[in-house]
Amino acid sequence: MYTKKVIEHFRNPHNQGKIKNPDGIGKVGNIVCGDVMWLYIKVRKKKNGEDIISNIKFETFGCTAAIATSSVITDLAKGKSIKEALKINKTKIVESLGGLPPVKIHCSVLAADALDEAIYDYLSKNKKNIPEELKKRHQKIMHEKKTIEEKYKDWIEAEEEMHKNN
Amino acid sequence: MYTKKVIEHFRNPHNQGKIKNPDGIGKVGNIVCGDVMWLYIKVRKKKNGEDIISNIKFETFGCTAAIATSSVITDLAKGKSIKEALKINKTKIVESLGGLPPVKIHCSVLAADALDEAIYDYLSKNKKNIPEELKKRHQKIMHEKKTIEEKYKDWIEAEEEMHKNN
Amino acid sequence: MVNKEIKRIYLDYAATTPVDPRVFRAMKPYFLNEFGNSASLHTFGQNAKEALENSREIIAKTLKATSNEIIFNSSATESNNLALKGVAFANKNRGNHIIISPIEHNCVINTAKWLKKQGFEIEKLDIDKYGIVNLDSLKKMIKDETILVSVIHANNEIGTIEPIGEIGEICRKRNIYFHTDAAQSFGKIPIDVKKMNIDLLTASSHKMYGPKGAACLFVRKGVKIEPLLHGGGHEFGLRSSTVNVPAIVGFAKAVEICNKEMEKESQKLIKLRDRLIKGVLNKISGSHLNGHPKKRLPNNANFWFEFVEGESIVMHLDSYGIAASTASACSSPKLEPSHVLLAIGFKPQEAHGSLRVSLGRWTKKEDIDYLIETLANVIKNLRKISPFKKNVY
Amino acid sequence: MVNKEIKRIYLDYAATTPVDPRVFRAMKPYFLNEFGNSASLHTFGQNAKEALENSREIIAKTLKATSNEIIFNSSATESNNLALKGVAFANKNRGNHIIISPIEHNCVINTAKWLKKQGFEIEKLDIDKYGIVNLDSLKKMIKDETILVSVIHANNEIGTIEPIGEIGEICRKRNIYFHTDAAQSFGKIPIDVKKMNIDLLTASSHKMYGPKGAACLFVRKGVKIEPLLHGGGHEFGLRSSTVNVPAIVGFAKAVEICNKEMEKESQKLIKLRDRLIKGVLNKISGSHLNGHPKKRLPNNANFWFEFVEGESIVMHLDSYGIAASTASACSSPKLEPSHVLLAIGFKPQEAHGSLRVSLGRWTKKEDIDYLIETLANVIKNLRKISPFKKNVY
Ligand SMILES: Cc1ncc(COP(=O)(O)O)c(C=O)c1O
Ligand SMILES: Cc1ncc(COP(=O)(O)O)c(C=O)c1O
Ligand code: FES
Ligand code: FES
Repeated sequence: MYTKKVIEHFRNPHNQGKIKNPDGIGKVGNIVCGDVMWLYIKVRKKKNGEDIISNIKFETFGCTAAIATSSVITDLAKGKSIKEALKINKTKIVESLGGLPPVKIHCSVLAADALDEAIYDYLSKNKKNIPEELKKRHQKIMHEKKTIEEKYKDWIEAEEEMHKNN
Repeated sequence: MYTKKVIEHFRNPHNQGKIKNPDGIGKVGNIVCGDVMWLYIKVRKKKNGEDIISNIKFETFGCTAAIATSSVITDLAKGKSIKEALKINKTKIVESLGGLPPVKIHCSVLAADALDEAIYDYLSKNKKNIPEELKKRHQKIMHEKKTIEEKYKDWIEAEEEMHKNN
Repeated sequence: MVNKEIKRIYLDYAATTPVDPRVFRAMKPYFLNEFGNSASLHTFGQNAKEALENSREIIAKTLKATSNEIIFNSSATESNNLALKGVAFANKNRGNHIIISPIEHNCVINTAKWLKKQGFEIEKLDIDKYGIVNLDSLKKMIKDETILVSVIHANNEIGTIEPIGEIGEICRKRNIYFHTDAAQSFGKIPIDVKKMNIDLLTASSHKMYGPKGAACLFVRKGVKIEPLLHGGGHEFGLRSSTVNVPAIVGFAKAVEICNKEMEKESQKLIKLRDRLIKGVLNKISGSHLNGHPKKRLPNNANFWFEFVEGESIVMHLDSYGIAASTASACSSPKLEPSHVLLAIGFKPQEAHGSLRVSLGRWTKKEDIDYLIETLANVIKNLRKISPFKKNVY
Repeated sequence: MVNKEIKRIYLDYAATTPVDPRVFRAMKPYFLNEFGNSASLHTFGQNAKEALENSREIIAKTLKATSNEIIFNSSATESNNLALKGVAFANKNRGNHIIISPIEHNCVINTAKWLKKQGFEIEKLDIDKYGIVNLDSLKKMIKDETILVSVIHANNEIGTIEPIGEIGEICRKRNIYFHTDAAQSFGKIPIDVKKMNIDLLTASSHKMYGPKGAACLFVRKGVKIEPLLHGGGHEFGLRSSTVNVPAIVGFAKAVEICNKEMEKESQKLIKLRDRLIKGVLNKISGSHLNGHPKKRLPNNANFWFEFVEGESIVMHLDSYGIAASTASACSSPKLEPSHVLLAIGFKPQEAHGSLRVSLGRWTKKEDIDYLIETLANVIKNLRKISPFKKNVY
């Protein structure tokens, strides 16, 4: 079912965890099966003025594929400029994992969405120019997110509560 | 499927063949599957005036059960008085064979019919009194026989032709 | 995928079982020497036929049925399809109302759905939080048009055992056919179709150490039913196809073994099962038992773990050599949470973290202890990655 | 029944075959070690899944199909039921007319009869005295409402091979689905679903040295078809039931062997078959060959003998250790003569005396010679008891 690469990432995921005071967070949920992925990024400006993703971490509640795609997208995005990072899509993710079962493609979409959202969060917080396409994607994702948030309301509330108390 | 007894009779049937100048012949056919059974009897009067079946032979075109029931009915009838012989029915035949598969019960009916017909033939040829019940059975059998004769017309004609020429 | 050297521990006996070596030995001659078609007249055929009828007798006796009430076929799915469709179509003139439980196996649920499309009315019984059918709801639901009630004997996911004797009695009194899917229970707990007033019963070979490819449907004499497969008229005209004698011989041998060993085996399994349940609930916070605490299959334990997803649990366990299963949405082909867990009142996210452990003939205490320990680690690690309140633990 | 000491000679390979020992060896691990449910996530399951998909690939390649066009199930009967019912119900909107040959296997004939009851129109093609379908009758019969044509590839009784390439071409041109039942031909003569324009094809394991309990239906991509068994959605949603992996592995192994050995084997069989036919026709007066003299399966010989009944022939042969079969009325469960023999113009009494001898992988020249000799005696003895003109011989 899963490739060796998927299993490797799943067993030893890269960049798992939280970033304190992140520059951007992407919180997305999968309306298909109900998994949840949170992506944290730190952004640093390079000498040439480019925004670089200097650190990235994930927290995922989901299947093998969801965890593996989370792990691999952090690898793919780390050190990339925002512009480059926005080019990471499901195809790239699936390729980097040596393939995914058809039924699991949506998990890779989720990872791509999470990265988009984290970048959107960073850009909007910092009042930066947001590419048209990203805006569109954001709207679509926000729409889907509502369904998921409804589903995990209790858990998310408890979590947010805890975050505050920390 | 078949009992040992059935197989024994089938492999080494008793009293197979024809009787020249028989006192009675029963020629019956099975409308169900299309087999044909001919039974020949010789009748001898005993000292006490009883009619005794002194010899009996069969010719059968049919399945294992048909051949085995033919064989066993000759055993059952041989040496019996006409009156006793008329009591031989399918139940007795089936019992003597240690049972028959349900689908093959009709083969034992055929054997019983053949004996009835042979006796009927003997009685009517000799202008003897025919029991009411035998008359009824004869009528029923004649009715069924037609269907069969139609089926094997060519063969029966050829056979009768040959009998004549012998 | 997994390191070849690792010891593999099978704890998914509810999905399928290995063939017992004694069963394999019983089957072998029917592949190679006595391979005849049981419909053939010759000795090869008659020997196969004899083996077939002996097998039928063994299974009939076990169920307290008579031989010509046992219809062999290829799978429990086929038995259930035959039971529902066969009875529905043959009894159309009597009515179109069919009652099932909401925790039937997919093959009953989906057959019922299909029948609905053909104009039948399907109604589902009420159940409690353990999955036990509410008998009052059954009594109320039965109406003049009701032709069939189908309730699973023991549920394949949560292991809950239904009061089928009571259900049978209610149905018999109202003169309605009662079918039970005993794929999970046959061979594990006693069944008596007479005492339990069962009219149709599904039993499966590969859930009880027999081979795949054999199952049967008990059809009480006199029950009106149509065949599903048309053809040569095998199995009393109710299931055409050259009869799979080797598999059926294996099925019967498996039944024989279960008859002999069931009592001892179930005592052993209940002990192990309870050790597992206690161990997990004690060692792993945020863990819960699904299904009835007492009225459950001797070999079934079903849990849910907060804040983690079942497929990942199963995949991690597998990397430690342990085979178990989950009913999480992610693991289902349609990415939907288990209808069984939803029916007993689970929220989708709760169903997401389910794990089924099913024990069997070769399960040892060490296996259970290894599982508990491994599972505790796996859950801990998955919670570390989970965005939800992992810090609680 | 038979003396245990007697050597038993199997000449009924068309009814079923023994499992080739190489096939048995290939299956064995999947009973005992790699017994997992192919739907399970863990290693046991994935190993079974891998074996399943490899098997699918082998069979697909052999037919010149692609893997996802092969639906595994339990029997040729099931494949044929699925093909006819599945296509009929899924294409109701396009029409209700189905064309079959009059010499289909009972499972096609009886499925068609059942469909007729459900409102479909069934029409039967013309055939000649050898059983070969008249292509003109096909062309004329096709109309706007026609949704399916089903013609057997090689007949199971008389062995005649149909021009399915031509039939396929005609159907493809008219845009009508074409199904062929290749239960007797697959593994014995080459099949190419692409070249032959076949849309659906039935193949069976236990007719080609594989185990009973496995078969497949090739369904060309894009063909609209409904499942017969509803449930967990196995086999691309077209055949629910835990997949019978051991049997399927055996099926695929059997196919592999046939692929390798078919050419040599069929040459051998044709020689033996022709030796048998010549021997019987020469030695036994009043004997006739049924089916086409040339266009016939390499392993099939079918005779009729005047004035004797087939079941008795078979039973006598059996007492000499020879296993063969007949299509006489007496041997059929319903005591009716074979519809195949009637369709090629036999009178019922002619059908009464039929004998099918089907050779196989382990048939030797000595067996054939022994059969001819024994048969001559058996026929002689039966004619002695027959009331018909026995004295002619
Ligand atoms: C041509 C043909 N089709 C279908 C079948 C049915 O096969 P099964 O009885 O294995 O389902 C057979 C075998 O009897 C056959 O010869
Ligand atoms: C209760 C129950 N019914 C039916 C089935 C279907 O069995 P199979 O897949 O062997 O047809 C299963 C097994 O999956 C089951 O557990
Ligand atoms: S997280 Fe649900 S399928 Fe991947
Ligand atoms: S003679 Fe036809 S069945 Fe016995």
